[in-house]
Amino acid sequence: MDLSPSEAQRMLRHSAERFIAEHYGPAARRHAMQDPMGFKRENWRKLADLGWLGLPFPEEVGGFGGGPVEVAILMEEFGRGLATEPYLSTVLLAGTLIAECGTEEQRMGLLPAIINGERLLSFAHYESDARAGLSEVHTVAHTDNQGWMLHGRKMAVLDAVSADVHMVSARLPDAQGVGIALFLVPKDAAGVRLRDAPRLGGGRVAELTFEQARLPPDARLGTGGDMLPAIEGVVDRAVAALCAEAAGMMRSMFDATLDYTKVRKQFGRPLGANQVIRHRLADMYVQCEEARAMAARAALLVGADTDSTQRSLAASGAKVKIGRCARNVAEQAVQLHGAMGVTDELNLGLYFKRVLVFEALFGSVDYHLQRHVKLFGNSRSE
Amino acid sequence: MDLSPSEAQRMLRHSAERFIAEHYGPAARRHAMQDPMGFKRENWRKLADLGWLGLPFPEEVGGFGGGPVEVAILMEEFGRGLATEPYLSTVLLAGTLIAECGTEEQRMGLLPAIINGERLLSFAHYESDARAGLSEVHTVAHTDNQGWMLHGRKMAVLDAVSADVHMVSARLPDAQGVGIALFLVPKDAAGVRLRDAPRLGGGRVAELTFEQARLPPDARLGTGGDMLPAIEGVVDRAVAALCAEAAGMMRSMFDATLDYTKVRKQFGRPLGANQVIRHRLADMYVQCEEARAMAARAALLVGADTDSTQRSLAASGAKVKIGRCARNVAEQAVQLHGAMGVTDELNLGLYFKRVLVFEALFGSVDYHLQRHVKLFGNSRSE
Amino acid sequence: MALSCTPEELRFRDEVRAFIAARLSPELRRASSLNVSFFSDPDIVAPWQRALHERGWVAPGWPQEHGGPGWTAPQRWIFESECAAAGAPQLSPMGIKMVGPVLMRFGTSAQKKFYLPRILSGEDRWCQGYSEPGSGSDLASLKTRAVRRGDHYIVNGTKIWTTHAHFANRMFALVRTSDEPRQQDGISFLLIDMASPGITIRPIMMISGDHDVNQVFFDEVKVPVTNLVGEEGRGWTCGKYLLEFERGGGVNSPKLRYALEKVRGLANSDLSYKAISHPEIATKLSEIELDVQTLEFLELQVLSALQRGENPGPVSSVLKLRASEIHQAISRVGVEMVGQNALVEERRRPLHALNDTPIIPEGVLSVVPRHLNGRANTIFGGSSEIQRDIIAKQVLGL
Amino acid sequence: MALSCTPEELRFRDEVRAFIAARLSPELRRASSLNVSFFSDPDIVAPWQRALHERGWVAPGWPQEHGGPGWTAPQRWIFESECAAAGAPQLSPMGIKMVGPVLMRFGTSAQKKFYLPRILSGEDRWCQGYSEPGSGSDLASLKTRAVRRGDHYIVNGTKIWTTHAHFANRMFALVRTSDEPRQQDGISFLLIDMASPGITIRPIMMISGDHDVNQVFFDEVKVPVTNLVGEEGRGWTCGKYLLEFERGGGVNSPKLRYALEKVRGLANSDLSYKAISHPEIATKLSEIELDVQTLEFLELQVLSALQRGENPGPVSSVLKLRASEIHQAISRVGVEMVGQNALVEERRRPLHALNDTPIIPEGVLSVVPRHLNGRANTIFGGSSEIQRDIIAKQVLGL
Repeated sequence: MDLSPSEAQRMLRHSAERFIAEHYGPAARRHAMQDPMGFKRENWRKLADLGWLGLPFPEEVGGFGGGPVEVAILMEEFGRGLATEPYLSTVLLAGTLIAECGTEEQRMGLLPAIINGERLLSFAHYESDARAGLSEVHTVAHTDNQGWMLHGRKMAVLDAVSADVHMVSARLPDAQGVGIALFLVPKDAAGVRLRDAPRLGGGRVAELTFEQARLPPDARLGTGGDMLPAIEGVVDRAVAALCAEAAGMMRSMFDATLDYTKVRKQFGRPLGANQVIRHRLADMYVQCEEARAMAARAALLVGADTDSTQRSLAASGAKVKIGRCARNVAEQAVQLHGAMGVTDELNLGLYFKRVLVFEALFGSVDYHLQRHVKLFGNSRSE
Repeated sequence: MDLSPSEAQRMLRHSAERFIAEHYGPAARRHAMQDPMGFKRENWRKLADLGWLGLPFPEEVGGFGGGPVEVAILMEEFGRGLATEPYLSTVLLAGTLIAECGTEEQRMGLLPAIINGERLLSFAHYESDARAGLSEVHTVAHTDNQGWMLHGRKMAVLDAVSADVHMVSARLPDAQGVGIALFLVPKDAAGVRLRDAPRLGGGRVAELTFEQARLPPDARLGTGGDMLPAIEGVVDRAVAALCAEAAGMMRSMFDATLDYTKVRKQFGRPLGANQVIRHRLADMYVQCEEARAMAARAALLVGADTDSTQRSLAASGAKVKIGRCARNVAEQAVQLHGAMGVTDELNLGLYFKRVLVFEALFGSVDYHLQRHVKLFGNSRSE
Repeated sequence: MALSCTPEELRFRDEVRAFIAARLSPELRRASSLNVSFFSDPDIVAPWQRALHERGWVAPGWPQEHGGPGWTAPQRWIFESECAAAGAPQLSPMGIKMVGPVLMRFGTSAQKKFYLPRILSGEDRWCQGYSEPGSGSDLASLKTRAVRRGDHYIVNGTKIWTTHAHFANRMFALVRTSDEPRQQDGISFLLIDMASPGITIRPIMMISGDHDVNQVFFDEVKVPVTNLVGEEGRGWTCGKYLLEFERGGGVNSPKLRYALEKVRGLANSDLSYKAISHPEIATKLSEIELDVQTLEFLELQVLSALQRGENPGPVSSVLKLRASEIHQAISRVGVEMVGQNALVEERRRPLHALNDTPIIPEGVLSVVPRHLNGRANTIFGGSSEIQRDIIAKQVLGL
Repeated sequence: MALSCTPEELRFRDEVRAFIAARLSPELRRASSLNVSFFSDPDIVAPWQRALHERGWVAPGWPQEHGGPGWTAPQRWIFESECAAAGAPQLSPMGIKMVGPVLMRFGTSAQKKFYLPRILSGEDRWCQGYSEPGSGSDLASLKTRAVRRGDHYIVNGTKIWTTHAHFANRMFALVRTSDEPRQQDGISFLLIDMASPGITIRPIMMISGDHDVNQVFFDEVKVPVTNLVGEEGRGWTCGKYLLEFERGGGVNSPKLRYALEKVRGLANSDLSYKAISHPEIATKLSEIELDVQTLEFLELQVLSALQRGENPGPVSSVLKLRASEIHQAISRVGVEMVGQNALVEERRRPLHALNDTPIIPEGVLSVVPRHLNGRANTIFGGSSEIQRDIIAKQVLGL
């Protein structure tokens, strides 16, 4: 039992802090938001140069061999800086699924290109409400002699506009009992339609439609079998990573608010001289500390060698606890900034929106609370 | 549309205020709590003299012909004074059921005696968790040539120790489709066992056991038919009355706390000079006003000539809203009194306990919230 | 005490309903329901105000001598409720509920005669010049200065958070005409023509991307002395009167009920994947329903007191505090219901005039921007912190 | 970073478990689980303290030279967790965690030699004389006076909220020995024999009916000068040191987890009619579970920092604030679960020694009194308001 970070972990945090401070100032951020891809490609190359695109991948494919704890360190700093790069989509979702489930050919073909920053991927899975869970897939894939035909519609696909390849989940209606399969779909495959829009607070989001989209025989990820358990594992770890990102965003909002209340004067004295505001800041501070602790805990547990129930409990638990804390810190940060807080002139509004994004991704606080209730009950009756 | 009280309603409030001020000082209250009956019989006689024991009964039996609005006025003042008289049991529950469902003989035999203060009744209905609803009755009544035999166990019977007659709900296993019947059980009937205990914050509560208790043929209330709808109606109105009582308790706690924060000094100035405390008192004030409004609204609607859904929605809605407000006002009142707040030396602790009693009676906030959800959905899909 | 309508009240309600059915077009309803700003766009408001003006129903709270309809308090309530329930655009309060009552109370007869009819007709569109950078909650510290020169005041300074300054042709403003030991004593109440030379307007974008508020700069702006309302140096009195009228004069719950019904409609529709079927959503909607019912009842109590000629007491801060919190709760549950559709940020305006199909359904488009803008509910018009200060001081004597 | 135990830690845990299994009798567990006071009754504590004393495990935080076991921070955590999970009585902190560390830091070698072993053995039972009527949160304004007369101080005044004064044979007290411009400068730290003539104790009943705290009166009480700890007039330093030690020195989450498991057991039993089957109860328990997990992790982070010789920073107020709130949330959901059984008020004590059958089951008896007493969690030991003041000042620099 020792929760102090290792020397390598301290160094990673230090570099991430420095990188964010250098590349994610307010001006650079606004600039990145204007980019039709939602981020600046040169930043992505820098992430590759720093080795971070390979952070969670095994060393045999050129990765760094890090785990969720290292990912959390990076994500927390991404959150502080409101980075909009498709790290989640390319590395943590699609990339990790390739690393875990891909054939040797797929791993060797794609992972090095991901790690060196050449290839971007999206993860196209949801088709309706996240409350329905991860098994709710109606997109179908038919096979014939020439390969695969994909038919269906995916919503809320993050970073699809910049992706070279979409990883798409689908059902195989003819085969029995294989559940959900994953397909690697080149962006320019026939029958693929992309409708792109700005994402709340930065980045892009899209709807992807597949109308009898034609795919080669080797487009299917892996060598068969149901991908749902792998998807659930990757999404649990993605949730833990988003929790760390949210903890970083909270800290930035808190710091900005604390500074503001020390500087801004009303009735001849700083806002922070009001006891109501001091106490509210104290509560926000407590929630920031709580969020950081819960994110660290989730990172430790989703990476630990435990059963999937413990992993999912850790992820859902963190999403609930941090979701509540982030919501309150975001709302209070806006409130304490007064009228300035509801304008587009500060970065605060972007953080507020990103907290909404955090809540919406992979299921709301209430969804994860229900999931926690169910899993916790199961874990004890076993 | 006019929410101003009538002249008669103003006068009733005025007399109730005066009565409470005269008879429910702290010393009198402690004295009443020592009484093995949980209240002072002479107070009950005074309530009779003032005509209040007949308040909701029709004039034909000697009552005042008042409705839930008048009852709410009285109950609010009872709440302010933390009265422990069995008004709820005798008048609002058992008495009202007799008035509504009794035979002519039962009405004429019992209501005048209730109104003049001679007879006290308890209402023995619940057998388990209030969440199970009002239809959860397992006590059975068998009939033969000599009358009735009652068998079962009732919990949480308010004021049973002082009751001359218990009104007891039971099922008739042999008859088809009559649902729940009510019986008038004299306190000294054979086979009736009473286990009495102090009630939280004043008054008494008991467990009643019936072991083949023998009752005369005319012990059954009314002339047959399922009593459940009548019980539900009476309980909805009792809930509205308790809501008014809770609003009165809240106001007393608030007033005591406001006074305390003005007088009590810390760090050389009154507690109430702290902005955090001033704002908290502002919120408590708002909640007191909200509770009063919701109690008045419930009183108007449970007495209105609407369908049972609207009546139940009003009662459950008030229980939820006032339950939340009362809980917060009670907790903050204790908190703002500091160490004194958790001692038995103030009346505050009694109010705090009575708020717990309010919450526990006839189902918790969560129970009524679920009930509201269900009824509200039904009321709109109709 | 009675919560139900009298037969006359029911007849009046039917009259209002018939008027709305006849004059509120489906296009106007749709546009209004897609409005996400605090106030509606003038091009939505104008046709509705014309219809109301023809009927004499623009200003329910005004006395009949100035063009009000002469309604009872319950009638005003019924009118507001029916308009809100039908999704009618909200008229700008700045003429009708703010400067209008000030002019009636403090204006010269020439001012009343000139301005009041133009408020009713919609010919004048007003904005409010109160807040300044550094003088938000602490309004009395304002610095915009008006110096008397002959028959004019020369105004220099800046106002901020000026809603609809870019649509308005007139502003009522608090300006400093002298320096007194008590800051409030040097303030005057001026009416300013927005076409005057020397006025520039800087838009301030809201976090949703909406343009509602502005900063207004005054550079040697000439204002005729006849545009002074009340005495010089007594403008604080006018300003306070207006704030009281603003807070206590209106009712909030009809609008809240409309917002709640909209979000409940969403919960029952496929747009939210029938979110109502999830207990956490259903219970939240019930809790908000109860909060709205409570506010409705409190507001009706105020109306009953007013109708009986009684003073409802300092309740306006209570109503503002709760209304703003409930408003936020409604918009928040809306965001929860639309799930991942909340990821899409649509910044183009107005939403009713988009000429392509966004990737999320129209019924969902307004949910996130309304939530974002709604954060200002507890900030603008006296923040929740200020309201609690007022309750503690004025009601509780703390 | 690792959340799991090392093999040595697992071995230690098994050792602790074996000890508890051997020495903590079922009667003691039952009595302890029916305890509703802040501290356990001495007659429950004494046998358990004797068992721990034989093993040298009374004071996990003390250095070995004074009789501590010399454990690592994780070992202390494991020990606390296992004791709490087994429902062992809690030893009084007033000797072990409060006056003990003060004596180690500021006491003379005679004082250490005399008092410290008697704390470990349980021979001395201490109470704390800090608060006075009118000097609660504002401790420095205390008025109890000690005047030097020869080899003695003569003490006059009164202390209040003195937990277990009626069981204690000794008190450590802050008293005023002089009047200085800065109130703190005239305060001294005295050890007082509770058998001294002139001491009277007035019980103060808690709202649950429990007798935990008292008011203590001093009427010309003679205290030998040798009972002064540290220098005269420097008692504030000792007092502050003790408060810091009190807040930062302990871990709260093992006790909270025990309380949560108990209430979860209730939720799964017929005593609450299987309240866990109701979604509102199940979700509340999950939310509290997450709060406890968070606090556990924060406390483990502090232990890790201490273990590495780092200063964990001013985190004790955060831990106290959250622990007290979580404690109240646990006891509150317990009351909700027992429903109408909460109507019964059982004021007889101790609950484990009732000699008749109450009308509600034994498993429910302690629920309401524990909730009532638990309201003091956010008041005693520095109220939540004081903790937030401390965080704002010491952590945030406000």
